[in-house]
Amino acid sequence: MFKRIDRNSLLFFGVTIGFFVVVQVLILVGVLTPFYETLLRLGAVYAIVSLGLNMIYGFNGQFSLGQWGFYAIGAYTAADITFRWTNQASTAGLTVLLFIVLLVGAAILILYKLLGRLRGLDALSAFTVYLLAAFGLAVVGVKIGQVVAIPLNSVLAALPAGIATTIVYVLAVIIGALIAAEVSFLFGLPVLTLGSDYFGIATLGFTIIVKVLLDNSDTLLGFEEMKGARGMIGIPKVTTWFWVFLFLMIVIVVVRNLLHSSYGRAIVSVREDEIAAKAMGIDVGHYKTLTFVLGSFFAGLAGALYAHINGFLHPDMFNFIKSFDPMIIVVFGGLGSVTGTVFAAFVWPLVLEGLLRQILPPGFETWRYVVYPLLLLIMMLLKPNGLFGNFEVPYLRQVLPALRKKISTERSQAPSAPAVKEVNG
Amino acid sequence: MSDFTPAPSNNTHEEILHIEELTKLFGGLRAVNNFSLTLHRGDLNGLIGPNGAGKTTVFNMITGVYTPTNGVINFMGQNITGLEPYQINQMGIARTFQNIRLFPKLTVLDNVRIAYHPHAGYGLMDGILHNGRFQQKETELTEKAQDFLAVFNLQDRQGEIASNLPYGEQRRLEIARALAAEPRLLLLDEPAAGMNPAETVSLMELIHFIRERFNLTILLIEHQMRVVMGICEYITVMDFGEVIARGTPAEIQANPRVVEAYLGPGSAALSEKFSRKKAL
Amino acid sequence: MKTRVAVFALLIVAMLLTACQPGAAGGGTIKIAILAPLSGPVPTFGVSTRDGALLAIEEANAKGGVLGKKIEAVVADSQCTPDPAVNAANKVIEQDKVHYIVGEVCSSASIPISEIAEKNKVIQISPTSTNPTVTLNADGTTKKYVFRACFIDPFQGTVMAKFALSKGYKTAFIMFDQGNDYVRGLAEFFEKAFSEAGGQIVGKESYTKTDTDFSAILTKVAESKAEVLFLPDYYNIVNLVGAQAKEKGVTAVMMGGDGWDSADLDVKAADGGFYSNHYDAADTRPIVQSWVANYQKKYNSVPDALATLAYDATNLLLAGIAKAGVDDTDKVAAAMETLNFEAVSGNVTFDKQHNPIKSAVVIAVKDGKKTFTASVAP
Amino acid sequence: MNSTKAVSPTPSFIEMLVRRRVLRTFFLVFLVAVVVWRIGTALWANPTLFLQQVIDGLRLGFVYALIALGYTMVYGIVRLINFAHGDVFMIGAFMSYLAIARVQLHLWPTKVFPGISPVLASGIGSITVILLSMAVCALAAITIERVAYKPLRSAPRISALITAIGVSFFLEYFGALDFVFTPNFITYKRPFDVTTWVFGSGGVQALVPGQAIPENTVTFSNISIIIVIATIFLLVVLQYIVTQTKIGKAMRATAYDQQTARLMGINVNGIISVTFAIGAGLAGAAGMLYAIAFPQVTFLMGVLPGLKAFVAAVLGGIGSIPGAFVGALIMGQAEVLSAAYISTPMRDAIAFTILIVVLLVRPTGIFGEAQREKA
Repeated sequence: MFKRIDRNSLLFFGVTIGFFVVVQVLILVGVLTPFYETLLRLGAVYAIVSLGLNMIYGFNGQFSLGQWGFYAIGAYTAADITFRWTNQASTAGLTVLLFIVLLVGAAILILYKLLGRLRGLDALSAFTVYLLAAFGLAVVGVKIGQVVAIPLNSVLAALPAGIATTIVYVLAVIIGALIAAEVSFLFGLPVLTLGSDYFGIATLGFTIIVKVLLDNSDTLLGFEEMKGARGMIGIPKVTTWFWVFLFLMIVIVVVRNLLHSSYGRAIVSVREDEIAAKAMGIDVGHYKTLTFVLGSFFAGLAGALYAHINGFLHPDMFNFIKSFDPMIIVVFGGLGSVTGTVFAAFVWPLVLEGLLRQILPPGFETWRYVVYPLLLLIMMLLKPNGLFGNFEVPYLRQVLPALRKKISTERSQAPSAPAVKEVNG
Repeated sequence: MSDFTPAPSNNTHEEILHIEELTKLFGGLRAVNNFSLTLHRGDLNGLIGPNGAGKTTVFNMITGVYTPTNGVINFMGQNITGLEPYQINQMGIARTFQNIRLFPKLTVLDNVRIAYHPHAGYGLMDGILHNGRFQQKETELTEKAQDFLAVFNLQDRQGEIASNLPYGEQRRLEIARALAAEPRLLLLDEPAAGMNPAETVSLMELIHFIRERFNLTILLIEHQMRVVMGICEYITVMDFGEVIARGTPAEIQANPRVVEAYLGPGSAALSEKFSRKKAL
Repeated sequence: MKTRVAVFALLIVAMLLTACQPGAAGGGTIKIAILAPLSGPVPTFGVSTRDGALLAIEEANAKGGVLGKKIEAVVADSQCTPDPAVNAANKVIEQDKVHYIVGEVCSSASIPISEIAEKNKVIQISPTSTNPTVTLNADGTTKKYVFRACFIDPFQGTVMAKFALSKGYKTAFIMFDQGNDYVRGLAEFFEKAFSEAGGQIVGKESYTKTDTDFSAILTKVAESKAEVLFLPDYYNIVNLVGAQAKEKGVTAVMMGGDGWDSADLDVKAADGGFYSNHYDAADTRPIVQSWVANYQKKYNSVPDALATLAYDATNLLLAGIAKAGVDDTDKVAAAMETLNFEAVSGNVTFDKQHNPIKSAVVIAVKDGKKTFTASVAP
Repeated sequence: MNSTKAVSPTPSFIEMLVRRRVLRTFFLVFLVAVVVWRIGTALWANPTLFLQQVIDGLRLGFVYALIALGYTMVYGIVRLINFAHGDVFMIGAFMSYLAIARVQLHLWPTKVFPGISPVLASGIGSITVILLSMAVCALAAITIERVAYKPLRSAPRISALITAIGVSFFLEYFGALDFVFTPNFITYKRPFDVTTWVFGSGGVQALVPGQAIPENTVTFSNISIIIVIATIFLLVVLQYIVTQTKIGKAMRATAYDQQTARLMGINVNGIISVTFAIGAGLAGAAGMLYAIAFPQVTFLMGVLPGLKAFVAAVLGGIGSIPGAFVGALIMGQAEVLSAAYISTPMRDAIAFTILIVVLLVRPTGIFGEAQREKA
């Protein structure tokens, strides 16, 4: 059993790392132009954000359109940190957000344990408690962060510029993802109690609210450097193919491992039948929240990576129309298929931005968005279950354990075969 | 309530389940009214009554799907009223459903392994990292599940998708899944529904078997009188949300109110019933 | 599985085919890319921009091209959104090997394009992006290869504020699209200039570009009794606001910027209003007359500000190339910095930040006609 | 995480807090208090201005109602969020534009009967145009349903949703092509002139163009009146169809249980098509009314009204016709009042916050039937 898994893992990592190396070499040699390289990086980012959605929708069955909102939160959070570092040589953004993340995160975990013991606590009451705690601790986090930033500035300034920026960047990406996760926890707590489509609409509302807030980030929220609807510039362009690939691989492995564990089965059981899951001792609310937070964490991660690709962020990128993109990718690839999601995430920008740009003749540039929905339509009509359905590559496939040789002595004790025998009524 | 003497159970073990004056209102509808019940260890009791009598509502309150409007449910000495269904399950009450509720797209093995989840024995981080602890516990868990399937003669089906199983096997899997969590009390909601006579017989044997094998207390709802009378040691009869009779199968069969409730009452009783219906 | 393999194979083949297209570098033509939002939220702006630029190229080709070479236009759709804009810019630079880009309309697309242009030493001239950061780096230095052909916000806002005061108006109400930096910039500088010169801003309300119902804001405008309603948005919003303002009994004089300039401006809705513009269509200068006539002949409509600026931008670029005398972007950039060119929108020179220095005109909309009322030099 | 074996006793004070849902109440009361305070102060400061805003909000709400009805009907019958509905609305607006500006269909009564009174003529003309838009939209919707949704009826629900998004994109960008509707913002030509009335202490009088509104008065236009009348009329017709006619009964049966409806001899496919057609017809009418009120048509005009109307339908309880109507009126008020008194840039955010809060309190919307999952 373990031998088989090993061979599959070996094959999987061999092929993927080979793919990475080939692409990297092609980039270095110059065969793969920045045009295609950008599309590949975008593909990897879409893969991460869509895998997050696939966790939420494909595996846990929660119809969420809020993924793009968390993507935006991750992007702007991480961008703000690296912006302050590169343009103001200040780590205040980093430390402040770090402490907010840590304090709020700790508070959420502690409160979750405490409130979980209360019998019959309704979601909105719990939400109020969390919200008050989060606000209070965020204020504390700002104060601590500002103090800690001063020594950290000099420490980082002493390091070579490249290394310092990389450290700030990696931390920024992780903090961006964590902030998205924490916001998703607060938002998800009351909203996850809603049924299917209502949940979808509420999350769509979330995406729109985030977009509106970003439009006014410089006036209402007071983040001057985000420049509201003018778009944020000056973000270092440090997300290379290496980084997106690294994070994508981590996400794939985490998703795969999680799904193949008891926790993954609990998550899937919620999708399959909530009531039965409850009756089997699965804390449905807990696993909905867990999956939603994890999916949003991935969205935030993807957003943070994305922010450093073009070095420019604009609220229009986080328009609600775009929030359908990850959903399209997930369904297109095959609901509940990790392979399909990753594949579709790479194909989608390559077709829409790459192929269609190349093959449409001059004068027909406006037809791109006429052809794309048609392709989507034909695809859905031909393969309504997505390109890959439930297919997974061997590494991602759940391996059925071999039957044990030792046959239970009680085996034949269960009356199983319908015995034809008269019984008195 | 005082009409009924306590259950003359053939065993005098500890009390497993004790329900007192349970009431559930849906809007103005009194679905269950002043329902009381006591189960002792090892009991195999039946809950019967015409459609809409409130039997499943009682189950749903015991398992936490509904919160009772009034009344107390004690399970092994602990008050479980108002707990979440998953908490109640983890405390040792398992159930099956009237219309089978498996995890249809998952394998037979996974259906059972999910029931083991609360006792998985490793944390979320172990699950994500697939570390040594995970490997060890997961192997244990899987072997346990396989052994368990073997008990129910389903081990050859472990890779099958649950919804592809024949009906009888689905029922068996559902019971197996419910028992995997090692409950003390099993609630069976019309286990024989939709079964042919042969399957029904086999089911009855299975119920007897699991009670002995797992040292269970069982409460079952059933419409097929053959099953109820065949295996239950003690029966509670409900009609319109209220208990109308209790007793051994023989007593119940002889009880005029039960016969009336089931087999067409006399004209006087009929009119009374209609007036009650209106009032509801 | 078979279909999957087939789809995948097809895709790879298609990619390879397109990727291996011989990029016709050098040769007998000079390629100019036109990046315009042909889809996305504002395709109508993209179409105008594309048409204006294409006309300039066509005219130049009719005169024998530039440096003796024919000019080839490469059009790409940049959707007014950063991601597609980046992809479009990468595509024209990598695949089509262009050295010159005209575009984009929206600042949110022009900024990421400018970053790529700067990195690849490709000259970009944006016809209509007014955000100062298009031509500036984050540290405030000027991007070497990036130019623009339009006014930046301070100029137009100030022009209209002065004009309003000169007409004797003392109170103004500002409406602006909070999501559009062009509109916001104009509104900001109008407010600043107007209040500094003694006027009073009696109200300020924002909306979003997708709004169509302005009744809530217009009720406030009517209530405030402002004399001027400053609405520096594109004509589509002006049409909607104008029509609703009339129904709401708003008597304030509407004023705006070059976004108003369009054949599609509803002259009934905007009646009595004033706007600043780059040129006056009735101007007797031959370049203006031939531009309006040629555009009308080719596209059967009156050119709007976007088309005009795209035309000017392309001509400025071509003049720069001609002046440098060689297809070398370093030299062309240097030549453009010292350019003095007569465009449709007047005589253009570039300042240190690669913004054009040119004068503005104020146009009055009255009784279905747009007439020249004043000219303002910077 | 799952260590619930021991349910520890909690202090009675906290238990009381939990059982009475004190925090929840506190939270909701706080939200409501903020809104009430804001509206109250606005009303106190200038009652006529407030009344004016409410009237404008009603006008918007009534248009949303027509679109929302289509969403709610389609959702009720096939459980599909028909994202293309907003674009059908756009088609309706364009059809009426083409009929009026190109063909001058609205002038046919005066051409055929030269002596007819102008009010009657423009009335009949406008009704003709509106009927045409409704017919075209109904046809478009039936086509869309047959081509894009019907083949997916047995597929996962999400596939149909993605298809709906695809159809929506297609309609928008196909419409934006030069030979279809063009990507331009087109000024809409109204089939009749606008008259604004001023209502104040001096009674009702028509507003002379160019005249400022007198103090303490409320204005409304013939457009608002037409929108309200047309919407109420269509709503009544719809209610009649759904509750009184055979088709309506078949629709309700299909919505309740498709399988059983089929067994009862109902042509389920036909009924679904009819539902799509009726919903689209209403959207077509809404498109024209919307364009008359806000005189501009463009290929993306359906996206936001469509979304808002959908939110309205959800707010009211999707699947319920009165719910859609009430939800739309609330949306109209929420939008206009938050634009007027809270924050214009935040108005969409506020509208959605209201939606989320309402859903948290009533998880299936205001008129939605509480779904109790049967165990």
